[in-house]
Amino acid sequence: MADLTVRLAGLTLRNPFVLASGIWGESGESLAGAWHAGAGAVVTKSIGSLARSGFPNPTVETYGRWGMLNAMGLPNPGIEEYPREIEVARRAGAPVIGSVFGGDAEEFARLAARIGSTGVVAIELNLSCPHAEGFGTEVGSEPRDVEAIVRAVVREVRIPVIAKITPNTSDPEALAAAAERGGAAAVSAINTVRGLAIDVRLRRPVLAHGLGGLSGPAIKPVGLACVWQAFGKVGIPLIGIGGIASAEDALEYVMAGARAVEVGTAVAVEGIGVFGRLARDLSGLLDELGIARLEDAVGIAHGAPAPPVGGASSDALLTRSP
Amino acid sequence: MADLTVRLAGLTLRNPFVLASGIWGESGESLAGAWHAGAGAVVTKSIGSLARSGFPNPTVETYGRWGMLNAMGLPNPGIEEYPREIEVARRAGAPVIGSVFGGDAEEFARLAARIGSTGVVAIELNLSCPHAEGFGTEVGSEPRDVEAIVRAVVREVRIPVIAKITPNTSDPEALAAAAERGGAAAVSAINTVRGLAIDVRLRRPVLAHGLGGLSGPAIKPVGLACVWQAFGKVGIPLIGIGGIASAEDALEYVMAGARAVEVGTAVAVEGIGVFGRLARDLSGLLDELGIARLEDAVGIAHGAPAPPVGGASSDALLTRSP
Amino acid sequence: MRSVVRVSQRVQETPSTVTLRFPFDAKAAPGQFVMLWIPGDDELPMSLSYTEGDSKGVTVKAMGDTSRRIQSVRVGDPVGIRGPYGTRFDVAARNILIVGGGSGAAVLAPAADRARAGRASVTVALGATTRHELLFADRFRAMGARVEVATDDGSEGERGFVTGVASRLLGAGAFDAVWTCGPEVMMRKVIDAAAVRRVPVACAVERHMKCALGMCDACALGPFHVCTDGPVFDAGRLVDVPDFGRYHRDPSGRRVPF
Amino acid sequence: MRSVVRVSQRVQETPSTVTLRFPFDAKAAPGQFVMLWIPGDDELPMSLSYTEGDSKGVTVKAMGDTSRRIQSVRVGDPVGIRGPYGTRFDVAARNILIVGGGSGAAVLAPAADRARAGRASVTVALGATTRHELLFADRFRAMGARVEVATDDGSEGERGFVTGVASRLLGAGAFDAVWTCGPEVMMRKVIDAAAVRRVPVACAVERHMKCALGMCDACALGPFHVCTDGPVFDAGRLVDVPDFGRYHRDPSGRRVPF
Ligand SMILES: Cc1cc2nc3c(=O)[nH]c(=O)nc-3n(C[C@H](O)[C@H](O)[C@H](O)COP(=O)(O)OP(=O)(O)OC[C@H]3O[C@@H](n4cnc5c(N)ncnc54)[C@H](O)[C@@H]3O)c2cc1C
Ligand SMILES: Cc1cc2nc3c(=O)[nH]c(=O)nc-3n(C[C@H](O)[C@H](O)[C@H](O)COP(=O)(O)OP(=O)(O)OC[C@H]3O[C@@H](n4cnc5c(N)ncnc54)[C@H](O)[C@@H]3O)c2cc1C
Ligand SMILES: Cc1cc2nc3c(=O)[nH]c(=O)nc-3n(C[C@H](O)[C@H](O)[C@H](O)COP(=O)(O)O)c2cc1C
Ligand SMILES: Cc1cc2nc3c(=O)[nH]c(=O)nc-3n(C[C@H](O)[C@H](O)[C@H](O)COP(=O)(O)O)c2cc1C
Ligand code: FES
Ligand code: FES
Repeated sequence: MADLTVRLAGLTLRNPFVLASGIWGESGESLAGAWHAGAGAVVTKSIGSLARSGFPNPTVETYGRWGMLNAMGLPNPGIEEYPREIEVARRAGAPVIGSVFGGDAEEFARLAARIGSTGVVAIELNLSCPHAEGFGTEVGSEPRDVEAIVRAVVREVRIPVIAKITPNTSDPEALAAAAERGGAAAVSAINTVRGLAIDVRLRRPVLAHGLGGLSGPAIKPVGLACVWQAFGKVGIPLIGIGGIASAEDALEYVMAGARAVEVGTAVAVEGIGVFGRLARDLSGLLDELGIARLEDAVGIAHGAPAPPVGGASSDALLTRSP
Repeated sequence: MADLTVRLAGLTLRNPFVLASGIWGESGESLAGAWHAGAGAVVTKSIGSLARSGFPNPTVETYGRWGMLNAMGLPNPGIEEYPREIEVARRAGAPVIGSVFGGDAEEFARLAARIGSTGVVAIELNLSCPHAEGFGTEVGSEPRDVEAIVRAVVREVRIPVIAKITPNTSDPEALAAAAERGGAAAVSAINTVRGLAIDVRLRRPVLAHGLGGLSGPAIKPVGLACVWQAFGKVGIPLIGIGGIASAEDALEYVMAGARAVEVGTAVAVEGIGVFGRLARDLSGLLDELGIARLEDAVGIAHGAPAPPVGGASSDALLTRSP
Repeated sequence: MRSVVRVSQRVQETPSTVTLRFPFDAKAAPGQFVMLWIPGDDELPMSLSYTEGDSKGVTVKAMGDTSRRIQSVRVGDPVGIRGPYGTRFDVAARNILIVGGGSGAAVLAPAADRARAGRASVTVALGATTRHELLFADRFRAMGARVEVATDDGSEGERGFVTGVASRLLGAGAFDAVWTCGPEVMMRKVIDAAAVRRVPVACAVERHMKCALGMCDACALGPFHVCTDGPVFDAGRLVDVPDFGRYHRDPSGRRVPF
Repeated sequence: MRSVVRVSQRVQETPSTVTLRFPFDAKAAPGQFVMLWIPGDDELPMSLSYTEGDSKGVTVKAMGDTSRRIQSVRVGDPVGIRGPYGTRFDVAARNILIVGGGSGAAVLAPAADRARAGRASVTVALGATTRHELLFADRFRAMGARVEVATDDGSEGERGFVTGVASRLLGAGAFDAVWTCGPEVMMRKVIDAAAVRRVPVACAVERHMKCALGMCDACALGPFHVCTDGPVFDAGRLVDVPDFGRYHRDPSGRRVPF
């Protein structure tokens, strides 16, 4: 049985499958449920300073099994209410990663300090939310903002800080590098891809907010590209996110350079049982591929020497040719 | 029968379905074939200064019917060989839009001047190719580059110039606005979305080039978002591209703000007959929705007044309630 | 996944309740709900009050602004719809007690329809503030169910809560199932009364919903998601959930006492 | 869409030709091809020389560097594969003349297999530079086909081109179909000879391929795409295509005379 243990940013996870932020993350009971179902760790919903109801419905649109568009609008009960949920999840034994979002570095730092005192094992910064100081662009689309926010947070807390970056950029490497300069312990990529759906019969956008974020299998190639581009450019570990629904998907991310992965939309498609299945399937897949430890596979798709083609390693195999 | 005629940038197209660049665009016979199959116009493959073989195979990866990843590497016979193909297509009666790509404004201008002399009805600038002067970023990811390139081209030619922008940006509006400032007659959006696929058994990227571009239904929401964001921010017409495989898809783009659309990957999935079918289906859909002319639908999803809910317009309908 | 349908019929059931019918050919079962989108307004979970055939229906009670606006939808108006979602009433029982309060009858009526179609015996304890608000009383009677009523003002049936009627009926009859929908405090009482007689109870629960896909956690209720694990729950799974009947969550996810 | 298979058998067919067999359970028909990916190297179109059952095969002739490297693939090595793609030989004919030059026999042999399995009569005109390069001569004989040979150096059969043999056979027999694969100049001659006797010809054509999906236009041949409209064409559709036998396109899309 292949070893799925993952070490990153000072944490040790029983497997690489982390519940992504915003999925089953509102209540402590749900976070605990994801843990019981087999997740390696759980990320909370992104929490802000004050309670927010989020955008009105419709907040989601689905595309078969391969994609989903959402504009929840970061609903959350606010940082003062939320520790109760973290406590419930922690008591169940789950390693909880606290996610926060803010409008500027100062707010991020304040939120991180508060959530950092609740027993979370790490903090993930949602640097890809559409509520910026600026003019409609995302907080996390400028490297200098990313660096400043991460730096301000790292100063406030003693636990690892994970910077979650956006794919809506021309240069994901620059965002990852900025996070590293700011002192992040890891980079997670990606958040959703900006998207829109229109109902032609109702002649209006489907989501009440208009623009939304695309998730699910449709964005797997996009997340893989971000991880691929950042790997080697930064020294800190990467967490892959986007469209993971199978063990192969996860292994693609690992081979591209991720040490762990987060799973979101697949929970809606398959149910929370997806965590147990992914861990079992990945273990089987690694056995099949002769990979003893998942960690041995991190980044191996980079500069991979050509697999044996007429090389020595296959000589041992039966050659039935005449 | 609804009127599908589209006027934009001084052109009049029999229908809004334009063959996208890079699909059936290497040979004049194929361009003619797309026209005969019912396309409203055809865009050539992006042509550069010199012949390029493109990247080695594998150059494509497919995801069921909903996505495709490619890294062709802009193969093209070079601007001196290509006019023969344009001539073949023109003789068949097709309105040909010439696509060019270059490394800087000067090269774009030179190529545009040359292709502009071959009888093309417009020029589309591929401002989203991965071969920049800079350091690996795309030529078209900086608004100031987009503006400079478009301006240089517009100075050289007398036909409409269409700027094709990338979705791999935090700010598509800024790119569209830059194209308008430069003097573009229209903006087309989007090119492919940066992506990657890894073969876990071979432990390497599938595409010989590594990174590729995602196309097909998976990116429809992304293209729609770009068109949606640019509409109203620029005064020039928009051409929607990305994942169009049905009349509803096309109408989504039109309602989001596009006056025409380009179709690429659907040709691989359905064959060239897709053009005739799309035009027929769109005509039927508009009839069903009571839209007399496609042009009446351009942008109507913006600030759409709420459809009649208990309003006067439905009073005429039979009310069977007691 | 999403359809746009035009409302084909609008029925004022009671002063505060309106049924909207529409062509919708998805397969549905009693207990299930749809997400109903009033364009330009909101999208809300609504139980299907008519689940059979191609003409489905929802029955909307005026609560806040949104439900009032839904009630003003007219015949011919387009509405968005996705679903049906969620669990269903298990209609294998032979002698069923239905306990409905307020708009609860909306989801119970199609369940009763199916039970009657399977020749089960159905008794309905129906509660409302006043006699004119008794929802689907005639529909239950027309399908051959026995109907016993409670009104807050005593204008019809017993004065008081429907839970009183339900307890009395449970004491008298030999029911093999209780189906209930209404305020959670009411349902808690029904569950307790049925527990004494070891009759299994299925309750239809409501929580704030956003995705209806078991993802966003808006509808979390203890370890469950009402959109996918419910809305119809075996009461045995609910009684140990501390929040049941005590807390729900507002749209921000904040726990709010009932 | 893409599989990774391990080569299970490697057969040196002639000094310049190697067959690779591998488990691949996709349904395939004679005439169709796969895109064969040698990891770290290239992906090339290759006709299936074995189309039946779960063990498929390709037969590769050493041309340039890539095909030489493909030949060096060993048993147990992993290769990527997608397909099969393209059109097939219509095996309804009863008396078939097969005309193969060079590696052309690779795609013709499985077609002959099917024809023989259907009890059709099969005559093969096989050409090569020299006798040791006659591909699948034994395979054709073993299936009960009549084989007539031409070699450039006269080391076996007639000295000269296979087209001579083909013309002679066409004059003598009453064929109802000709299937051919080889250099396009050769196929043009075969088509002309068959036209005189009004025998329909199916030719398997090669062009540079990239996507194999009918999209990138690399394989354009007149109004056709060899990857989807071909590789097997009814000759009647090809004769009027000016480029057939005269021009192909290099990987940049430049038209190059043969
Ligand atoms: C599974 C399910 C089935 C339902 N079936 C019916 C039915 O058949 N008939 C009926 O009249 N009502 C039904 N409801 C309730 C309905 O969805 C609304 O909650 C109700 O109409 C009040 O809406 P309002 O916004 O007008 O009220 P408000 O006064 O604005 O709010 C009253 C309550 O409605 C809640 N509410 C608002 N939006 C939502 C939402 N998206 N999801 C859930 N609750 C919300 C608020 O949180 C508040 O607690 C059902 C709810 C659920 C979860
Ligand atoms: C449908 C089809 C079926 C084929 N079946 C066979 C077969 O069964 N056996 C066999 O030996 N060969 C077959 N070929 C030819 C094969 O794909 C290669 O062209 C050949 O192996 C030469 O490869 P090379 O790169 O070593 O030669 P080079 O000397 O490098 O090139 C020789 C020729 O091969 C061409 N070539 C290189 N790459 C490709 C490519 N991606 N697509 C097409 N041609 C290419 C070059 O354009 C050049 O004209 C087939 C080709 C096609 C299109
Ligand atoms: C309904 C929903 C809510 C989300 N909420 C958050 C959030 O609060 N914070 C955050 O950082 N990401 C949020 N995300 C993004 C996910 O964490 C994840 O990055 C994205 O969905 C891609 O992963 P997936 O394809 O596995 O879903 C949300 C995604 C969805 C679908
Ligand atoms: C195989 C392939 C080749 C392409 N080549 C070009 C090109 O040369 N120039 C260009 O501007 N866009 C090119 N594109 C992008 C398409 O024109 C289009 O913008 C994109 O594929 C999205 O549309 P679709 O989803 O309909 O395919 C190419 C796309 C594909 C799939
Ligand atoms: S409504 Fe989103 S999980 Fe139930
Ligand atoms: S190989 Fe791309 S169209 Fe044929």
